[in-house]
Amino acid sequence: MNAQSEVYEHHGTESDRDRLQILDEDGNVLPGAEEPSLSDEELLAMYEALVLARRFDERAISLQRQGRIATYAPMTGQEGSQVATSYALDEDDWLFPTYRDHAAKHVHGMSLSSLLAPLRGYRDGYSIPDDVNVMPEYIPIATQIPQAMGMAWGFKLQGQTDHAVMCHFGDGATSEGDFHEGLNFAGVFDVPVVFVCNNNQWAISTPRERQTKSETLAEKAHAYGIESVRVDGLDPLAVYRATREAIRKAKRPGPNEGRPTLIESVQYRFGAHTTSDDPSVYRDGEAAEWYRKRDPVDRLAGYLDGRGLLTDERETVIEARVEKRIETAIEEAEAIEAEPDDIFEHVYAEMPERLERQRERLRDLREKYGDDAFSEVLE
Amino acid sequence: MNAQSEVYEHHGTESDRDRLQILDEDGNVLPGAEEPSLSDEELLAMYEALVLARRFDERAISLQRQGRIATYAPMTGQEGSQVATSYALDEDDWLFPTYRDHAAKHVHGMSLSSLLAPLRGYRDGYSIPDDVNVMPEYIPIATQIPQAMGMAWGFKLQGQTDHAVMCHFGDGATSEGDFHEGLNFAGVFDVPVVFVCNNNQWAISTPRERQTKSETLAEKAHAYGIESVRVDGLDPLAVYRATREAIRKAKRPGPNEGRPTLIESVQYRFGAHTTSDDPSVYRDGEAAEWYRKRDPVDRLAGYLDGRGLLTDERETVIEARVEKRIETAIEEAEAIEAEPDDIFEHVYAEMPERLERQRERLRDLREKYGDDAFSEVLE
Amino acid sequence: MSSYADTVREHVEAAGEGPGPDTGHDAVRETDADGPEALTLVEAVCDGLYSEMRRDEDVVVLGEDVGKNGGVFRATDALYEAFGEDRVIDTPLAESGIVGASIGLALSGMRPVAEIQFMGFVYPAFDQLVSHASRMRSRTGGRHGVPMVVRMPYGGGIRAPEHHSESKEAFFAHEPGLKVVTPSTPADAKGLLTAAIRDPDPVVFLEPKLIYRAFRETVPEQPYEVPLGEAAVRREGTDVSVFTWGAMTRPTLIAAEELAEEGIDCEVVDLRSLSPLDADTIVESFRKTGRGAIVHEAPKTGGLGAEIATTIQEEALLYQEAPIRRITGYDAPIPLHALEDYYLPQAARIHDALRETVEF
Amino acid sequence: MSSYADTVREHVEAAGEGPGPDTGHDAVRETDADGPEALTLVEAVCDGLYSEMRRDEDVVVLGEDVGKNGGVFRATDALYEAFGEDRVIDTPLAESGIVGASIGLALSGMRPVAEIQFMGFVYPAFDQLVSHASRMRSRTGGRHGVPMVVRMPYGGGIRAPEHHSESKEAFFAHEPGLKVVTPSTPADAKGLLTAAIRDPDPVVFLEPKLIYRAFRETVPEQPYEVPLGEAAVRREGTDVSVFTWGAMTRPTLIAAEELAEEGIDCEVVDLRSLSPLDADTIVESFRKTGRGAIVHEAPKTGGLGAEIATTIQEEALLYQEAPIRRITGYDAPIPLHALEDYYLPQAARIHDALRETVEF
Ligand SMILES: Cc1ncc(C[n+]2csc(CCOP(=O)(O)OP(=O)(O)O)c2C)c(N)n1
Ligand SMILES: Cc1ncc(C[n+]2csc(CCOP(=O)(O)OP(=O)(O)O)c2C)c(N)n1
Ligand SMILES: [Mg+2]
Ligand SMILES: [Mg+2]
Repeated sequence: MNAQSEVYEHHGTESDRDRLQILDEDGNVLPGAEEPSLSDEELLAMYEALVLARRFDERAISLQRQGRIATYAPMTGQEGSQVATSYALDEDDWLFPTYRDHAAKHVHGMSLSSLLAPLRGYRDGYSIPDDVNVMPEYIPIATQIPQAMGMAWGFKLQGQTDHAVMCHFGDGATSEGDFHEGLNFAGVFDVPVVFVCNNNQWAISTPRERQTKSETLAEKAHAYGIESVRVDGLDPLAVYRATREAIRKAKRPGPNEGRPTLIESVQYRFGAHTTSDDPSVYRDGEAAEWYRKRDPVDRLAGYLDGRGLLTDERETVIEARVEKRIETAIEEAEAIEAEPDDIFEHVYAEMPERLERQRERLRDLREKYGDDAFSEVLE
Repeated sequence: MNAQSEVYEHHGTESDRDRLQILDEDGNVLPGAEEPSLSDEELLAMYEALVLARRFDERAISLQRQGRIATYAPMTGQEGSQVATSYALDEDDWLFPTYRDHAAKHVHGMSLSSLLAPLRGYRDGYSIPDDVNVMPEYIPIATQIPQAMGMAWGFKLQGQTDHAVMCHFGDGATSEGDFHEGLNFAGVFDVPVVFVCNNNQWAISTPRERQTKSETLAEKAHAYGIESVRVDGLDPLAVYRATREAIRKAKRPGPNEGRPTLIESVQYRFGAHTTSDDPSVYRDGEAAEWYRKRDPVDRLAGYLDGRGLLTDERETVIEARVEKRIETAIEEAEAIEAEPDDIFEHVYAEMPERLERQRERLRDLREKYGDDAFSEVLE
Repeated sequence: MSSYADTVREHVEAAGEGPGPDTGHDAVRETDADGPEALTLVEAVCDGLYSEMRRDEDVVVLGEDVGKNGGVFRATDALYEAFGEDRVIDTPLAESGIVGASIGLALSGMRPVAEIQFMGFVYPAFDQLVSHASRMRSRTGGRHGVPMVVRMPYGGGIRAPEHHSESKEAFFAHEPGLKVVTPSTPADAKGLLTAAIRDPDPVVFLEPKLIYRAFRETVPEQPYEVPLGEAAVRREGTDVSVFTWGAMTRPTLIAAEELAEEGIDCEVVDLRSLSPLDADTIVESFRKTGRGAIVHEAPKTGGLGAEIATTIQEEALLYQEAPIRRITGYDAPIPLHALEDYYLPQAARIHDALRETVEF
Repeated sequence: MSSYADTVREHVEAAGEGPGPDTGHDAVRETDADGPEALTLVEAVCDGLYSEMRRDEDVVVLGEDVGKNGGVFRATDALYEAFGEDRVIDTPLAESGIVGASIGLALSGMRPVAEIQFMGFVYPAFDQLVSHASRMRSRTGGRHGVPMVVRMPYGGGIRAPEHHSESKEAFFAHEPGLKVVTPSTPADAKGLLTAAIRDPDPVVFLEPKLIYRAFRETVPEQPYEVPLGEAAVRREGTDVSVFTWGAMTRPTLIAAEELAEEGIDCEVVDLRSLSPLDADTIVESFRKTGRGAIVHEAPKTGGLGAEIATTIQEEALLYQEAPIRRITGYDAPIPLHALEDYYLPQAARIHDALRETVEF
């Protein structure tokens, strides 16, 4: 199988396949398409979140190049879907993100600096504030799926109808057993969960076609007796509509409706898998072209422009505000200091004696040899 | 969810759903149905294998009651499908059975006594003869699926077009991650494997409806871009036809055909899950009724009778021969003797020193204390 | 010799008032209205589940065949009838799903008790256990604990089919963030299970199925905790300390009695908690006797016996008068049942090794 | 001190003639036509794969991103170009599928070398490894071995994200039927990998990614085996024996040099094979020095350090002059990277513990 040629073909076919779309590639509302009911303020806020996401991504990549953060997974091209899905959540809903869902996390309440903290090696960014319903990012692929399902199931069993759970994962994740087991449970127990498959066409170097022979990822839902929808993931309005509907159904299903939904949000990974990855080794840039013409930021801008909402002045204000927020976040993240005792904290609710003694030992060693002795493990 | 009421309903719906059938409940060929091309001898041999399976099952259950074998998983009601699927194999094809596929193993070459050996606690029954292409039975559910797929893939990669691989598993197995990963690989790499899902409607006490919300198990194949067929698993001729076709396709796929197939063989577990199980705790007998009326042994008998092949005399000969073979098999199995050194054999191709010393130690202890000292671990 | 019943009584007293006598659980325990009654280990597990489910409605039981069927060993017998299908839940056949779902249930505020039908079938869920349940608290900086219990029958000796007799407790004990316990008596079964369910952290609860029905013992009807992390000295002695757990406790005690007749006085310590280990009790016992042995079913290499022996030599080398012997399963898969008695430690083997240790 | 290069040379000689010089592998190693050349550890892995694939066409490589991309660490760099998509196979993202398929490939007569992208992601495949690959030979009474290698980078120190720095070799070493090896030098990487691929049994091949590119060493171009099951004495000494493996070998050797200046003479044994353990070399070294320590990255409790210490006290208690110390990861998940240097053993910690051991 030749990955490149297939991908090359595949934006052609992708574009033809049935998927929910509201905006055309320039941001005009497609004939017959119905816009979601969002106020001007909401639309502008969503746009600002998109701009923030794009700038954050650019900045994070450059921070990584400077050695100020570790390996980073960019989201350019995918931020439209991230922002829109999180906008569609109610505050009480829970979000299970992956390592790539920076914007989704931020929109649902995580501070920008907390996104950077783990990239600087601190778990502060995983220590979600009490009033934010966002789980730490999941790195082992697909493992969040049964957990998100389980949390949603728990809310249902407890009669807490005010919580739905949204679970993100990639196209690659659909090949893992945990995807299968999680979706199957969701169907059997009819739980209020929304699965969002961010199909960016690549799992590192593995193209979507090599992940599975099924035509779409959405249709996999059928095997679990749950509903699915395929949406243009570069169209923030379409994503918002699809997600909002799934969230509604999860919490207040109609007569013959099931609670869970699988959303396949069809996107493209514009850039590298992570800052350690070099996509030129395994793909050429052609497929990206098609998608780049449908850039979610530009498209929403076009839409707002068409509605007369996006003046130059407003753009300038947004850019400045975004710049400032990112700057502050970096400062905050860079101010975090290492606390070696943290290694031993929270392993258990109560620290076992053996661990206490290990902590003592490390304290003694630091006293005796100084922190410099720990500054670098030899390569 | 009320398991009983659902199962009660479900033979009604089951019967309506589309599944390949050749014989009606009395063994008459259905109008328009095409019989597979099997000679009289082949049909009679198949029938004898069915009778053997039925008697073996009865006998094994009684041996277990007498404490002569350990826990046994009966196959009554399912032997029609087992015998027919194995009949459809070519000798060079490989079989991956479960703990319930006694008849399938036997028809593909395993001696009857080797079926009993593991039940008496000896791995002799797992030590498949060199000229028999049957893997030892798989107990951890669904784990054989990626392995069978991998073996088939290996044959394809090596250009060995004379081997297909048949992999058995139950309805319960479709919920495991390994089912998903194995079928997905089969689709992506287009390997010569035939998956046979023996849907006997129960996974111990769990009814098929609680396993998954998909309407049929066959349709799960869609998620992997592979073909599937649903067949009346109590109709040996229909099963034979479906399997034979899948085996053909695996080894010699036509222009637009994929190699792998998922066969859902719709059956019913007439008896207990195993001899340790008491189904009356979790199901009533009503659903079984519908299926018992379609008993595969009676049905094939009816068919042969209709073709004038089954005289009383022949029935008597068959019964006597079957009886004798089972008797001999029991004698053989009961003649196997314990060889404690076996514990240490074949852990590795070459025995590590540490293991050699452990073997010495056990020999010493046996010498010192006699085998009686090992006769029973205390309860 | 410290009376076992005494220990239990202490714990019951320490626990204070339970939720009062219960009349609705006749199917689980045929209650003698006046007080406690003798249960087998598996009945005590069921009783423990029952009393915690009654006390705390966040406790749910889930797994394969745990509902209507009451579990393949009847460990959840009659719970379905008592608490209904929303609290005693038959799941699809998928262990990673079961444990992953349990993590999610715990995150939502419940206290799931998952059953894995046999230890040999826990591996599909290994990732969820060791990569997630174990570290949810530390990765979230303390916000999210995962108060869940994963119960599973383990060990050999019941003439079970392949993959049904595994004893791989060491896998779990090597994972920081998990607790691992196993009872050797009915009363401990209930008390440890109660403590496990109430514990804020994930607990792997191993049930020695060989002794599921081996003997009965008085098990208080009131809920009570046997604290996690505390070993029990089952027999006091002065010549050699034997450390064991689960089903191996009984043959060890038998060997100890045999040796007593030869004038060798064994101390038998039932660890109960395999993680965290009760190093204090272990080392204290060893300091007294200066000789030690470990009995476990698991393969020798990399088994917990190694951890115990190493801890002892770290803490009490100067007391050590003989090598610490390991009487364990061999470094081979546990064989099909015709040979399992040769594989598992039993009294003769234990006896022999202990004598050697004392005579060293 | 036995020269490491000598050892390699011996093995090469013992292996006899290889398949002759190769000219087509320039992308994997820019061959100096006249002889061997210096490779990093990860290049040596790639070279080992290359030379075995060339020698034996049954060898196939499969995993996530091993093909076109050449592996996320480039361990399979250029193999796709050299051998084509049927022998260097990009799989779907599914570890149980990868290992389960590999078992099947081995059963069909091939010699699969599967890559798991990081050790932290092997757990979905744990069942296929410990319940199947490990026991296929014994359950089939010897008919079916599973000659396969499962490679995976392991260990910390490279500032990787969560779940990318695990060191859980003890899980695999506790499973009878599996072999577990890890190299600490480029030449060993190629030789052990070659032996692993040729071995008739399944081998878990752990690659210490911290030293993937840490240094170069002459690696013969001819295929050669470093036999499984044999430890290497990296530094001879008389005062204390230190047992270690993988990336921890280097800080241990550094600590040993530092201690030499204080007049303490350390023997450093690189185990290379973690299962089966080379108990003879371990015990022999210990008998000579009477003092010992183990250095590993994995959490202390239940780590392989315990097995080594216990084996020593079983075989050589009478030589033991001090407790055997374990310098290891703590009983906590390895932290995110800002703190990992505090978690992993490094020279100062090793130094400190060894001095204590000698002064005991
Ligand atoms: C279980 C597991 N296996 C392998 C990896 C290594 N890995 C990290 S990201 C990735 C690709 C994921 O692809 P996809 O699910 O499509 O998500 P994307 O990165 O494209 O957003 C892989 C293989 C992992 N993190 N977890
Ligand atoms: C991984 C795993 N989990 C649990 C079990 C215990 N178990 C044995 S048979 C069985 C039910 C299997 O049902 P199904 O797949 O429908 O096959 P059937 O027994 O009906 O033929 C279960 C749960 C097992 N053997 N393996
Ligand atoms: Mg992707
Ligand atoms: Mg079934």
